[in-house]
Amino acid sequence: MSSVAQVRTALRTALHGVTGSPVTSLVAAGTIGLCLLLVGAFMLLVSNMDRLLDRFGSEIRVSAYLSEELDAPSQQELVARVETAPGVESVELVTKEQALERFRDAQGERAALLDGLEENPLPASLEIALVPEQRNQAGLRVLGEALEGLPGIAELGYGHEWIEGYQQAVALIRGVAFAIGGVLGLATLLIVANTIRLSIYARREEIEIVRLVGGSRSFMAAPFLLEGGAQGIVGGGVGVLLLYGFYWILLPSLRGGLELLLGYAEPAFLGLDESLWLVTAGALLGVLGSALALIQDGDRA
Amino acid sequence: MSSVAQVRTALRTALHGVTGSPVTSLVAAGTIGLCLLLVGAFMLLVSNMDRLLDRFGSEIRVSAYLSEELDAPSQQELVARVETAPGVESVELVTKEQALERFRDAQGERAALLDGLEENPLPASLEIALVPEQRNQAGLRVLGEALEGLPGIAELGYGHEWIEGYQQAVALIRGVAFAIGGVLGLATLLIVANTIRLSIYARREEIEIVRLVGGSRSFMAAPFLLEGGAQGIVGGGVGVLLLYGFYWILLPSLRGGLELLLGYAEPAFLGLDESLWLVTAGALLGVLGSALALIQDGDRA
Amino acid sequence: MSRGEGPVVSAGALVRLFHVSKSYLAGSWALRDVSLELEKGEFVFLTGPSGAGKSTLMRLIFAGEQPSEGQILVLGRNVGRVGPAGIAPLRRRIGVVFQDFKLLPRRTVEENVGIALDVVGVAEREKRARVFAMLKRVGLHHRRHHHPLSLSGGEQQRLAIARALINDPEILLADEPTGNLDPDLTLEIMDLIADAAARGTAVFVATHDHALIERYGRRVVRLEAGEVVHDAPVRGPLS
Amino acid sequence: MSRGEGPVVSAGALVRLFHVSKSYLAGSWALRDVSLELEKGEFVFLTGPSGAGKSTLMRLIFAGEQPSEGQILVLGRNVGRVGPAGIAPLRRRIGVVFQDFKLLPRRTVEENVGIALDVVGVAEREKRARVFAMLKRVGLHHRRHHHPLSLSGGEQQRLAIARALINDPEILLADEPTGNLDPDLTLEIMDLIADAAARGTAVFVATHDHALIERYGRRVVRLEAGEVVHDAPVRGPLS
Ligand SMILES: Nc1ncnc2c1ncn2[C@@H]1O[C@H](COP(=O)(O)OP(=O)(O)OP(=O)(O)O)[C@@H](O)[C@H]1O
Ligand SMILES: Nc1ncnc2c1ncn2[C@@H]1O[C@H](COP(=O)(O)OP(=O)(O)OP(=O)(O)O)[C@@H](O)[C@H]1O
Ligand SMILES: [Mg+2]
Ligand SMILES: [Mg+2]
Repeated sequence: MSSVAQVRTALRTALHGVTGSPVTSLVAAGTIGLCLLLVGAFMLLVSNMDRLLDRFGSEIRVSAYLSEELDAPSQQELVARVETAPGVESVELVTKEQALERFRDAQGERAALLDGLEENPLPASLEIALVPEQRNQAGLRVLGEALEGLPGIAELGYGHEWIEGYQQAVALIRGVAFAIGGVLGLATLLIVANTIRLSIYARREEIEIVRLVGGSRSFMAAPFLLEGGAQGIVGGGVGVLLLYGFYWILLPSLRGGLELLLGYAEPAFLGLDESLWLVTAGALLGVLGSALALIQDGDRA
Repeated sequence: MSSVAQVRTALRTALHGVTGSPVTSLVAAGTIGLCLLLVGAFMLLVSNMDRLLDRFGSEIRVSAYLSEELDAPSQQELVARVETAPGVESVELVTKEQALERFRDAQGERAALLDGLEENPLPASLEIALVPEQRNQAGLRVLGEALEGLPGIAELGYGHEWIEGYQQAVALIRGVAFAIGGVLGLATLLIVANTIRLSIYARREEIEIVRLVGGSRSFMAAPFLLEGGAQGIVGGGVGVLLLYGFYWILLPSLRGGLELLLGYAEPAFLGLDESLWLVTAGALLGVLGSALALIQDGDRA
Repeated sequence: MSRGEGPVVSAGALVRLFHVSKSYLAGSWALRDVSLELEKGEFVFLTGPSGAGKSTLMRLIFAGEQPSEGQILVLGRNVGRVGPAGIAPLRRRIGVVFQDFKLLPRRTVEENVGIALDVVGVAEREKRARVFAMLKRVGLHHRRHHHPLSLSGGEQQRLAIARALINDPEILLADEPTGNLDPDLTLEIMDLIADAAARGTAVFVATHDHALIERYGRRVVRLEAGEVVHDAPVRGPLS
Repeated sequence: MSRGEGPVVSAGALVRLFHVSKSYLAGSWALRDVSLELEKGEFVFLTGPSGAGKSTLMRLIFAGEQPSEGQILVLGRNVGRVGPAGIAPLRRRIGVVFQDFKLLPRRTVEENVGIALDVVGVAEREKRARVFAMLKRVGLHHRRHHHPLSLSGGEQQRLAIARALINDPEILLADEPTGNLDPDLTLEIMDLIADAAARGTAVFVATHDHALIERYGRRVVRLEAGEVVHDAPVRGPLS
C-alpha cells in the first residue's frame, strides 16, 4: 500500500470520525480549548508580571558620591568614563543642589526641618542604572570593581537591601509561577488525555471491527492521531481566541487599576509566537492524548 | 413503585455503572478532581493574598500631632479618649524624642544631616490604627470627625496616598482574582460537563435499551445523577488531597521566600469549611454535569 | 380488511392500526396503508421478504417510531398522542424481542432479565425468583451470572426472549425470535410463546421460517414492500 | 478423524485444526479435541445446537480467540505463534460474516464494504467499482449512501456478506449468514457463497437450516457440546 494512499485513507477516516461523531469531536476540541485558555491566561499573567518586574528593576541604581573638590568639567568627564563601564545602562549626574532638592521633596511635610541647615551637606553623585541582566549582586560587584580605581569617586551607595528584595521578589514570583504552571500543565495534560480517552472509548466497538477485518495497528491508529491533532489545533485556536476576547473585555478596568496603583499601565497580550506556541501545544496534546489512550485501551481491543 | 425501592434500584444501577465501566467512571472522577485542584489552588492563592493584604493594611495608621503645650498626663488622658473613638483598633503615643529618633533612623546614612539642628522641631503624636473594616477613606473620615473636637490635637496626618494605594491594590488584586476565578470556574464547569457528557455518550446504547424496555425518564436518569454525584465527591476529595500534597511539598520554599521578602510568612492551607466546600462543589458539578448531558443527549435517545 | 370505513372498536382488540403508512426517506414507503387488529390471546405470524416492513410495523406498535400517516391504538391509547411521558408506561405492558436482541452488555444475564421488572418496581425477592424461573425455562439459569457478550448467538436470543416474557406482557412482539436457534430449541421457544398467547397475550411473531408457520397454523399476515398482501385468519374474526 | 496421529500436511489444506480445545471458563469446554481440515475450494456446513461451539470454532480460525489446547494452522501459519502483528495480514485473507454482523454504525453501506479493501490498500477508483458491483449482487446498491442502522435486519446481513466477499478471500467463514433472510434471498446468497467456493475459496458455513444443508448436499460437520459428533464428506477426502 503506497504511503500516499495510506495517508489519504487515514485522512478520510479521520474526517469520518469527526463528521460521524461530531459530539465527541467537538467536546474533545472544546475541552482542549478550555484547558489552553487556562494555560494561556496564566502565561499572560506571568509575562505581564515579568514586564512589571523588569520596570521595577530598571529603577535599581547605584549612587557614586563624588568628592567635594571635583569641578563641573571633571564631573562630565567622569560621567563619560562610567558610561563605558561593564553592565552600565545609563549614567545621570546629580549635583549638590539637585540632591538637596530631592531630599527636601522626599521629606514632604517635614521639609521645614531642613530650613535650619547652614550649608548643603549633601554631595553630588552619579546615578548609575544597570542593564537588565546585571541587576543583581554579581552585577553590582562587577560594577563596584570597575569604579574602584576611578579618581573623584568618594563612596559607592549600593542600595543593597532594595536589590536584595527585588531579587527575592523575582525569585519568589517566578517560583510560584513555576509551581502553579507545573500543576496547571500537568492537569491540562491529564484532562486532555482523559477526554480523548473517553472519546476513543466511545468508539471502541469501531476499533474492534476495523481490527477484525484485518486493519493493522497503524491503520487503526492513524485516523485517531490525525483527529486528535486536528482537535488540538482547533482547540488551541479557540483557546487563544477566547483568551483574546477575555483580555479585551477586561483590559479597560485592568489598565485603570494598574495606572492608579503603579503609575504605569501597559498590559500586553501574548505575542504571535506565544499564540502559535499555544496552538502547537494543543496539536501535540491532541496527538499525545490519542496515542496514550490508544496504547492503554488498544490492548484490550 | 415505592420510593425506597426506586432509590435502591437507582443506587444499584449506579453501582453497576461504576463497576461496569470503571474506565469511564475513573476518568470522569479524575477530571473533576483535577479541575477542583486548579480551583482549589486558586482559592488558596487568593486567600493567602487576602491575609497578606490584611497584614499590610494593619499598618495603615493615622497620626494625630499633639500641641506643644500638652503635658504628659494630658497626653495619656487623650490616648484613653481616642481609644474609644469609632473604628479605632489601637492607639500608640509617640513622644517628641521618639519621633526624632524614628526620623533619624529613617534617614540611614544621611542621619548626620540632623546633627546641625539646635532643637527638636518634631511634635509628639498619637499613632492610631483602624479596625480592618475601617481601613478606607470612609473610615478615615469618620475618625477625623470624631477627633475634630478633641482639645490638644493640633493636626491630623492621614497618609492619604498610602491608604489610597492600599485600597487600589486590594481592588485590583480582588478584581483580577475575580476575573481569573470566573474564567477558571466557567472552564471547570464546561470541562466537567463535557467529560460527563462523553461518559454518558459512551453508554447511550444502554440508555436507549432501558428506555425501550419501558424505563421512565427518571428511572433512566437517576443512576446517572447519582453516579455523577459520587464521581464529583470522589473527584473533589482527590482534588483537595492533591492540593494538600502540593502545598506541603512547596511550603518550605514558599515560606523561605515570603520571609525574606516580606519579613512575614504564615501561609495557611484552606480551612475545613473551604475544603468541604470544594468537595460539595465537586458533587454539584457531577450532578449538574450529568443532568446537562442527559438533557442534551437524552432527546435523541 | 376492515369492517367499514371508520375505526370500529372491537372489545378485545389490543392493537389497532388504521391506514398506517411510514416513510423514513422521502419518496419511499417502509409501510403503506396498513390496517389491522390484534386481539387478546391472538397469535399472528408476520412474514414477508427482507425489507418488507415487518420490524417497522413492530416499532410503530411499541412507539419506537411514529407513523407518517394513520392512527395506531395500543392498549386503548393512541400512540401518536401519548407524548414522551406516556410511552414508558405503555412499553411496560409490551414485551419485545428485538431482531438484534438489544441486551445490556455490561449487566449480567440475570440483570438483563431483571431490568424489565425493575422498571415496574417489583420487589427484589420476588424479582429474583421470577427471573430464575424464567431463565430456567429458556435454559440459561446456569449462565445467570455471566455477561451477554460471553453467550453464543442462540443463547443471546433466548435471553432476549426471557426478558420479553418475564413481565407477562399484554402484547408480545417477537422479531425473528428463532433465527439463531436450532430446530429443537425453536419448537421449545415457540411453545413458550404459544403458552403466553394461551394466557391472553396478543402475540406478533415476525419470521421467515415457513416450516414454523405451517406447524403452528395460525393467522398469517404477509407484507411485501410495505403493503399487506395476505392476511389469512385461522382463528379470530378479521377479514 | 485424522489420517494418523501426527499432523499430516495435505497440499490444499487451508485450515487445519489439530486436537483443538477451547475453554472460556475453567471447568467447561466450548470446544473439545476438535481436529479437522478445510481444503481449497471446499464448502462445509457446520451445524449443531445452540451453544455447541460453532462460532467459537470460527473465532479460533480468524484468531479472534486463542485455543486452550492444540494447534491451528491457517494459510500455512500457526495462529498461536503469529503474534499481534501477524494477525492483521492473516485476517485480510479471510472473509468473515459475523453472527451479529459487526457493521460500522457511523459509516455508510458503501464504506462498510470498502473498509475491507482499504485495509489492503486498493486504490480509490478500483475500490468504488468493486464495491458497487458487490452491493449490486446482494441487492443493496440503491442503499449505498445510507447507514447500517437504517437497514432492515436482512439488509444488514447482506451487507455483512458483501464485506466478507469483496476481497476474494481464500477462506470464508459465514456464521449463520441467512438467519434473517427469506427463503428466496437465502438461495441467492448461498449461490453467491457457492460461487466463491467454485473459484477456490474454502468455505465454512454455520447454519441451523436443515433444508439448506439438504439442498446443497455438501460435507457437514456437526458439533455437540464442543465435540465433533459427525463429519460426513460429500466431496473431498477427509475421514
Ligand atoms: N431508520 C431507517 N431509516 C431509513 N430507512 C429505514 C429505517 N429503518 C428501516 N428502513 C427501511 O425500511 C424498509 C423496511 O425495513 P424493516 O426493518 O421494517 O424490514 P423487515 O421487514 O424487518 O426486513 P428484515 O426481514 O430484513 O428484517 C427497509 O427497506 C429498510 O431499509
Ligand atoms: N467469551 C465467552 N466467555 C465465556 N463463555 C463463552 C464465550 N463465548 C462463548 N462462550 C460459551 O461457549 C459455548 C459455545 O459458544 P458458541 O458461540 O461457539 O456457540 P454456537 O455453536 O455458535 O451457538 P449458537 O448457535 O447459539 O450461536 C457457549 O456455551 C457459550 O456460552
Ligand atoms: Mg426486520
Ligand atoms: Mg454462534
